[in-house]
Amino acid sequence: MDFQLSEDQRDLRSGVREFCEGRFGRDRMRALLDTAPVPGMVDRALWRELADTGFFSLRVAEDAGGVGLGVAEAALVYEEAGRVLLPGPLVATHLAASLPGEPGAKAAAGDAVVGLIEGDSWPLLIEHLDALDCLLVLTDEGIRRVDPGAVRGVRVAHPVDPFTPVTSVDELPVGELVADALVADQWRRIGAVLTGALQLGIAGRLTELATRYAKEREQFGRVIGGFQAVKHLCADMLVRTELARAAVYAAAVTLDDPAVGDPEVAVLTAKVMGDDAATRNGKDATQVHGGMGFTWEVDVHLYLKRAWVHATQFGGAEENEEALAATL
Amino acid sequence: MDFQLSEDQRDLRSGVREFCEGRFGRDRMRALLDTAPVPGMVDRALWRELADTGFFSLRVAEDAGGVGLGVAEAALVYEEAGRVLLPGPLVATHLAASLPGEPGAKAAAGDAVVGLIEGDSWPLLIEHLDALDCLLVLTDEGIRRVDPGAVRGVRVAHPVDPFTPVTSVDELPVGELVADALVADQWRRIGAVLTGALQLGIAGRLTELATRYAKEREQFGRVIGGFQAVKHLCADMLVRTELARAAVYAAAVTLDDPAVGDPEVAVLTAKVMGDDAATRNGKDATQVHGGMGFTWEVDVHLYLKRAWVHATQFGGAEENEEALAATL
Amino acid sequence: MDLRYTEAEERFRAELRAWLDRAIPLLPAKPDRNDWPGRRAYDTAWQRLLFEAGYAGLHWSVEAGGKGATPTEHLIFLEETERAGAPYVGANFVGLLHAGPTIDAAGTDEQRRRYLPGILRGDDVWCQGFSEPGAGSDLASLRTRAVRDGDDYVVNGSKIWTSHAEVADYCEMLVRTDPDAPKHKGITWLIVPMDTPGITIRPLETVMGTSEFAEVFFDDVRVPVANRVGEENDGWRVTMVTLSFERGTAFVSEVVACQRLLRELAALAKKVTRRQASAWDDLALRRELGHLTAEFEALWALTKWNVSEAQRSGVPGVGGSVFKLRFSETKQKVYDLAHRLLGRAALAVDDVAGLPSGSLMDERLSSLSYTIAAGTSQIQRNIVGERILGLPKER
Amino acid sequence: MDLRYTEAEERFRAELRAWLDRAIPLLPAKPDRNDWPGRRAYDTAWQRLLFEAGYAGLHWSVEAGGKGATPTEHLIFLEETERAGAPYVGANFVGLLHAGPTIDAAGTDEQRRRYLPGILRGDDVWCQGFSEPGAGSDLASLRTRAVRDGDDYVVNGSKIWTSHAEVADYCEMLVRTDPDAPKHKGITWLIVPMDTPGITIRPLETVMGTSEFAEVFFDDVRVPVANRVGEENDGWRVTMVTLSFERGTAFVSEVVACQRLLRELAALAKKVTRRQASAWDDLALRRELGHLTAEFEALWALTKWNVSEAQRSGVPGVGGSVFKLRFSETKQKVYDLAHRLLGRAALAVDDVAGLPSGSLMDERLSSLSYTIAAGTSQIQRNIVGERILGLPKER
Repeated sequence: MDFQLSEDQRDLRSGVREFCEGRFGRDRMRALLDTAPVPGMVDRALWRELADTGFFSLRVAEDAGGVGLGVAEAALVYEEAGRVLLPGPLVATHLAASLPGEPGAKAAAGDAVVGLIEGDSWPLLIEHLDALDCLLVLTDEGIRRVDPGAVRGVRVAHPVDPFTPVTSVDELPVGELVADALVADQWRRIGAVLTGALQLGIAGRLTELATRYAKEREQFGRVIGGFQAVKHLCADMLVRTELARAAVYAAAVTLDDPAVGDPEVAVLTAKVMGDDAATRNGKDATQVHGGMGFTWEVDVHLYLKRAWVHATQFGGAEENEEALAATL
Repeated sequence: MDFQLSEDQRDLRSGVREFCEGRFGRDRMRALLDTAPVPGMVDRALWRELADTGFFSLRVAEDAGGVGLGVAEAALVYEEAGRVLLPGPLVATHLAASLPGEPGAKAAAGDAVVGLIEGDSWPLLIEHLDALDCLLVLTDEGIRRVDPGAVRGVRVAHPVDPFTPVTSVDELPVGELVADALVADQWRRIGAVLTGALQLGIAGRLTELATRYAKEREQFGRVIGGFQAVKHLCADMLVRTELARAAVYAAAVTLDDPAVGDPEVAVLTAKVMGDDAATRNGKDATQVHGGMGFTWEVDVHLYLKRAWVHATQFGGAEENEEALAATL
Repeated sequence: MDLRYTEAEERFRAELRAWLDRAIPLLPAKPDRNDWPGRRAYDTAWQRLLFEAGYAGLHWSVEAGGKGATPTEHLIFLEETERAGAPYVGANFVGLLHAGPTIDAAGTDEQRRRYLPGILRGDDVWCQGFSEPGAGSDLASLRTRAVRDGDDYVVNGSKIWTSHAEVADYCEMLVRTDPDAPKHKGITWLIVPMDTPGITIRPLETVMGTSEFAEVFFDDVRVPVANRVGEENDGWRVTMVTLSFERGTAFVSEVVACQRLLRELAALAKKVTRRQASAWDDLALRRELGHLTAEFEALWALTKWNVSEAQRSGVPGVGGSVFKLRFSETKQKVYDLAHRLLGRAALAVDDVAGLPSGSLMDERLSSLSYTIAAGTSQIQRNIVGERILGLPKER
Repeated sequence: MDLRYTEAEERFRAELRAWLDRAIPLLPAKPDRNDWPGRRAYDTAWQRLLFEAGYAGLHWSVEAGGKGATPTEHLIFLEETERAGAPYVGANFVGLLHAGPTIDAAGTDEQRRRYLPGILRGDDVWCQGFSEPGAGSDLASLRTRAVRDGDDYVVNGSKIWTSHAEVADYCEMLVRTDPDAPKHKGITWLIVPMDTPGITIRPLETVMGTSEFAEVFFDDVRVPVANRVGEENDGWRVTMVTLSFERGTAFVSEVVACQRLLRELAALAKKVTRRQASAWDDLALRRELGHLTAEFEALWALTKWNVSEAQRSGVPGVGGSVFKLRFSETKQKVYDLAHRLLGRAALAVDDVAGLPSGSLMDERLSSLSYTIAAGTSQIQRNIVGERILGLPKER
């Protein structure tokens, strides 16, 4: 057993971090938000750059043109995406890249932006619909492919996360079946872990933002991070992040090698702990920032709002906890 | 509206406090526990003193030999009883004093120690059975009177609260009906409020104990109450106590004058907030005391254990919260 | 302990209700949230109605033009206006609750004559210039300077979290007049007309995307010495007097509103289906709603306790921080529950699928500020620990 | 990242399991909890069995007589012994986990020869004299004095929270040898034979009514200078070296035990009827159990993370406080849930009505100490905030 990053994994992580910070630094993130919003909030140029870096083809076999890595490596990559708040249906497109034929190939190459939705969710809200080339629907019998252009709905004027536009839909076209129920279940698991990885990245970044502010901001003649009330908020944020990290990485490794644990328990745990860390850290980071945390110009709220969005994807806390209890 | 203690009520409170601290100070409390335990943990001499002070006859009409006061005054008295950890079935005997005829008169006079139990509770555990002269059972049809001597059960060797011995009983004798369902419901309400008052007294005393220790104990060259982590625990204890106080007093006043509110909501609130304040303060007071809080010689654990016992009487938090939701 | 209202109080309530029944239907449509002139007009029109009906400055002294009502009458007023759906105090907040009482308590006769009637009639809107970017929790460390120059003070610096700055006539302001004195000793309280040259207002966008607040910059702004309230360098004490004017009624409307919200959430839970079952079948959710019901019932009782204490003693007790601490954290829990109840609808700050996600998510975002604004929960715990329990101050 | 055990690790586990299958049934009956000589005999007999089977001092260096096992092997050992229901380290704790490693790291050859074999064989029991009534969280403020007198130190003072004091052969002890030096600089580490004249032991009763701990009083106790480990006044550093010996395995048994407990509580919930329904029908309870399942699954993953880190680097990471903080608070939540599940049965620390209230309520009481013992949660948060996040130290 050696549950630490391998040298390759460390290199992968630092490469992706460099890429993310370089290509989607704070200025570009803010510009996309404030000055140059694009349809469905998916920047096509950036999307292709992500594809070139292997975001979507990471787990596609090398002989099929992919990178040939596992869920563990994907989790490391998606953690970095969470850290810089990369927008768009990243997990859905990553999953779609494993589809056979053209749909998979286009997703892998960044030529298609792919959305994903649980068919029986209510209310039916589809993220990034205006940017989608393809919409996949998870159902009991498998995965159905729907033409996003045929989906009728009402675009929500004020999405809670400004980077995640949503469209309210009454009913979905039936679409055609492109994968069976086994694949759908596998997607649900990988999707939950990668979304947990996004939450991990958010949780970690929020810890950094709060800690940095606590070291800079002075009140009563000293930096506020010297007061236990603030210091302990930051400490709790770090603890949540490290727990989520262990849970997400363990689940990813377990999906790659199911013999090392119970994949179901591991996946549910990764999502529960990731959601918990990201959303609570968002609350605490806001509190550490005081009044500034309530302003649009400080990034904390953007992370918190994204965390709220991810918390509804691939199973919310309540249903995941119930599913975990059922394993006892 | 004047929701503050009247002069008479302030006098009553200070009189009862003086009595309690004089007759059941820490030494006598510890002696009863460690050196001179008595059957069922009810000290008969003390019981009669309590009766003489009006603990049981407080709400009995003056022309029936009682003090003729209301639930509001009873709540003030029981808060003081909670502060000094007075043991025994205080609430049950107080309720029994309102029964007509000899049973009521004996309870009021302190000649009878009366127990009370919800007939359908499970597991069936009776407090102080060895000390009881009379056991009353709350049922759907009313209140039944049972001969404690006829109750067969197993005395629990290690009750969680050393002042509250319990006997595990499989089945109760049927007994005779002594009051109807309306009276039973009124007893449940008054019992909940007076038990809430005991919890309020416990919560307040725990706040004092923790605050006092925080002012005395030094670590790292200063008293620990100067550290925010400790100071804020104490502050939360005070806040819980004051919320519980408002809730318990308001419920008591509402039972005396049902026109001023919704008695059901007020009573459930008093018990929920009292239980919450006493049990959480017990936990926090233990934490403030550090290692000493884990020792038998510091009183904190005795208060916490009593709070745990009261939290199971006249409705636990979960059922009371469900009942409150049903009022929405 | 008596929770029964006196006959006079009941009469006051009955008359108020009767008036509200007549007045509310006459209100114009609510202005859009970002229409500041519209909001000013709406709020001051309501104040004018109150003035004409004899309810303006209910809790102000008679000498100041108010009604000298008791704290209990003030509580009844706030409770009934909230239940009736009357407008909030809104743009009149600073004038009625802060600036007016301060001028009454510490101003000159001339200042009282000049400023108080406009507040009561709804003619003048005030804003507050206390907090600064560098002085939040530590308000007394404020650095906006005022230097005496003849009959004027010359003010330089900036203020933050100023509501209604764009539409205000006056600003009540704390400035530093003696930078060498201990921080609480060199502060002065000034009245600054908002049309004075040198004032710049920059809206401050919140996490909700709204501009509830502004930053206000002062660049060589000349303020007559006659606009000083109280003595020079005595502004901290002047401010503290006003803060103690609150008499336990600060959160009356909000507690009443939260109690209504809990009923609405219960109704919503009965309507919403989650995973093939009514959300109301979820015992955990019901218990949580039940617990919150207890919390607000207790907070309502505590409100009456604090109001009665203020009524007896004439000054409020130390209960303000106790109340604020618990109330703000509990109100956050309500919106956290609402958020979870909405499920995926929480992705929208607009109503979707017949669910009230618009208002609930907007308030959910707003709720992040409850434990921060007007003294963070951390500061409140310090106050409770130090001022009530007597624990040593932070070093 | 690899969670798969190597072939060597799997072989180690298989051999251990086979041995445990044979050894466990041979164990005598567990002694009564207050029978200290019986407990010593039971615990040391188990240590002797381990010694004979080659498992004693698994994580000790080979030079010290141990097996030089990797942290992963140590994890496997702790996991398997817990699953098999083997005795805890008990009376051997201080010797195996603290005193032994300290002597190995900082002692003389003579000290190693003299003291280490007895620990490994289960011949000698050690206790710990670190904490004092006035020095808890602030351990370095300890005041028990040792004054040099010829070839002896003369020790005066008292220690608290000493487990197994009544039956220990030796005490590892921190004493102050230079009262004028800064507090961390005047401390010395001593080996004190417990039969030295002048030592008095007073049991310290806990909230559970048990005597897990004792106070130990030292009255002119003469300790040979030869019993000093490390240099005079260098005892703080000596102790810190030992504390870093833990390699991420400190809570392995407890995490495994908590995971089993959750399954037991689920089984209990399926059995218990509350208000006409199975407790298992209570969605709130199920969700809480589910959340705790996630917590312990994550804590188990974090254990493997920390162990792997220690295995790679040879020293443990800073994760100890992170783990301890979350683990102790989460384990408290488990017993809080158990307490609620028991309902009125929680009035008994004995089994009633077929419910396991005896052990659950005993642990419930014990759980109060989790967030206090071995560094309060408040101190752990300071450590995480200061040492990991780099926030400024308390002034």
